[in-house]
Amino acid sequence: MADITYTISDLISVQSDKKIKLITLEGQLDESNVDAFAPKVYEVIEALPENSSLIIDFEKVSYLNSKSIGYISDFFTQLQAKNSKLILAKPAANIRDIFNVVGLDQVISITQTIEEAKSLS
Amino acid sequence: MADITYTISDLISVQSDKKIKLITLEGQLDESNVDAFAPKVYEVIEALPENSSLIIDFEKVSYLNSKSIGYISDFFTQLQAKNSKLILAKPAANIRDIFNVVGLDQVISITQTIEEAKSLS
Amino acid sequence: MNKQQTPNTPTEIKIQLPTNAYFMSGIRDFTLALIRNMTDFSETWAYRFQSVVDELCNNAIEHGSDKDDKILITFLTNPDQSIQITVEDNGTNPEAKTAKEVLEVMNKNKDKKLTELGIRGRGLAFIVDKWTDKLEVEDREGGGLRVTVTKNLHDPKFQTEVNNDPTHIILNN
Amino acid sequence: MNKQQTPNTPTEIKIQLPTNAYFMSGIRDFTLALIRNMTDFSETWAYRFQSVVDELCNNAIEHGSDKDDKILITFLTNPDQSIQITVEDNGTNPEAKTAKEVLEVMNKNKDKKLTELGIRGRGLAFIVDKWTDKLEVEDREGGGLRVTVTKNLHDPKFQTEVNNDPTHIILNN
Ligand SMILES: Nc1ncnc2c1ncn2[C@@H]1O[C@H](COP(=O)(O)OP(=O)(O)O)[C@@H](O)[C@H]1O
Ligand SMILES: Nc1ncnc2c1ncn2[C@@H]1O[C@H](COP(=O)(O)OP(=O)(O)O)[C@@H](O)[C@H]1O
Repeated sequence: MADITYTISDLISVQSDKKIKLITLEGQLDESNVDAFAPKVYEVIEALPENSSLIIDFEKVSYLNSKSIGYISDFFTQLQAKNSKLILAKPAANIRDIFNVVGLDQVISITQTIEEAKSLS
Repeated sequence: MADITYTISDLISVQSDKKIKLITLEGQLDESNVDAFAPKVYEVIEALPENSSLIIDFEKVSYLNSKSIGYISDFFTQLQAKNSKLILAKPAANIRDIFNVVGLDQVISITQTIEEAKSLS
Repeated sequence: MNKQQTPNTPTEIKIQLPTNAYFMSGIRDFTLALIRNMTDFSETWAYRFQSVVDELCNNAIEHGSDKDDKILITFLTNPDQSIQITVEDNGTNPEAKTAKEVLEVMNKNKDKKLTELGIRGRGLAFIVDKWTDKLEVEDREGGGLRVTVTKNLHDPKFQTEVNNDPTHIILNN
Repeated sequence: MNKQQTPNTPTEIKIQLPTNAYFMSGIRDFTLALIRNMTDFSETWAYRFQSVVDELCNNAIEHGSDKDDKILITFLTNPDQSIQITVEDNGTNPEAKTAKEVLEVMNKNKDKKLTELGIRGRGLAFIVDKWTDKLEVEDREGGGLRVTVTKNLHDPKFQTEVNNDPTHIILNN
């Protein structure tokens, strides 16, 4: 089974009224674990107030499958409905390649750094 | 095919008359490459004067097979015939495990650091 | 051909796997090592094939098979020319589709925008099809599907990123 | 058993491989991932099986096979209990030995000191035999050898290092 570990933290925002959550991932997201993982993100999204941002740090993700892309795209839709943003930060070259081939980069912000992600929040 | 890269350098010895060669390895040694690699070490051994030392740095070796153990044991025999020493430095846990199971640690010096290897030279 | 040399004839590797997504991380690792080690495809393509194999196997396991079944993966490499990957299932899943139906679903999904799809439906249309030159879906005689994908090394799409991977240096001094 | 869950029934994976040492780095990666992902064996044992599989396959390729032949590797895991690995060759190498001869060579080598052996002869006696609980060598009906090794999870030798690998944490918060 593929392993995925995640850490959820709050980022300090310059605009004091804006909530920024950061989810840092490490491992692989595949058919064996993504359905167990996704609800954790939905919980975070649910608890967020309107006008928030969710940054997901992909730096230590070495694989993700098409269903994970489906979930990410759904996270985006759910956040949009809350006037909130989704930013995908620091994907490695192979992960970025997957984001691009499915066209995720056309719809969702992808950044090289967490700072950049914060500035888009 | 497994990849192995190596670098050969000279170490400064406290005893000025003693030659210490260091071979730093990176990669895997298996059936697909060890027969091509071993002659490079034999060349180094051949060129060494009596009373020298050869340190092989295994830190970045992630795999080696039983034939590689055969060669290492033969390097040891050839160096002994020249009153010279062989020291195996910095093996990772899995490589150290292989050295131990075949009994290499009973015969050849294995060290945690290059400094320690030099002090045994 | 010596047993230590780069194979210069077509070589075939077959893997028979229980229908459990649990094993796919091992298959992905194997695929990565295989492409890196036995073909001239670049690192980028090694990762892409990892995705292609994972998507095809997950489909065969999830859509094509019952829970205690097996699937068969075949890698066929033509050095300097192409790699072909075939994934076969037995169609033991009561809801398994025919080749024609699968191709229809895929073609329909191809026309959709990313956010028009739900969680599913991106594997074939958005990944497998885009990263291969040829995609064939056939009904197997005994039941189930055979999905075969081929990628040519000397494809125009590929030329832009031929082997610029600097980590594969062998026996350099 | 759900298709995403840890298999709790015996599972079998078969890999058919051309007789070329070139592919073994991929098989080693696969073995490592397999042991890590589908068994309760520790990281130490994952690496040990990597060696066991590599040595058995190299023997089948080099000693048991001609150059354009295939070998068959079978992994059989009994969750929480054991792993069994079988490597079969067709004995197409003109100098291929019988099961009896191989066991004789191995037992002779076992009694030798490390430096009494040449470059070769350590695979079975010094690695495979020491890292498995059971080693069987049989002549196959159609020619060639079948070498089967078994390692039990609940072996006294193993107890000292049960799963202390901290990197395998799943979904922790
Ligand atoms: N091996 C297969 N056997 C039966 N049906 C399949 C197979 N592969 C794909 N399909 C069908 O084709 C559809 C599209 O597959 P895909 O694009 O990979 O998306 P997903 O698997 O996420 O649904 C699947 O939903 C399934 O109905
Ligand atoms: N699959 C096989 N087919 C034929 N002979 C074999 C096979 N495996 C091992 N042998 C014989 O047993 C001997 C001992 O094998 P091993 O201990 O692995 O050492 P090595 O392969 O380094 O010689 C080999 O030299 C070979 O003669």
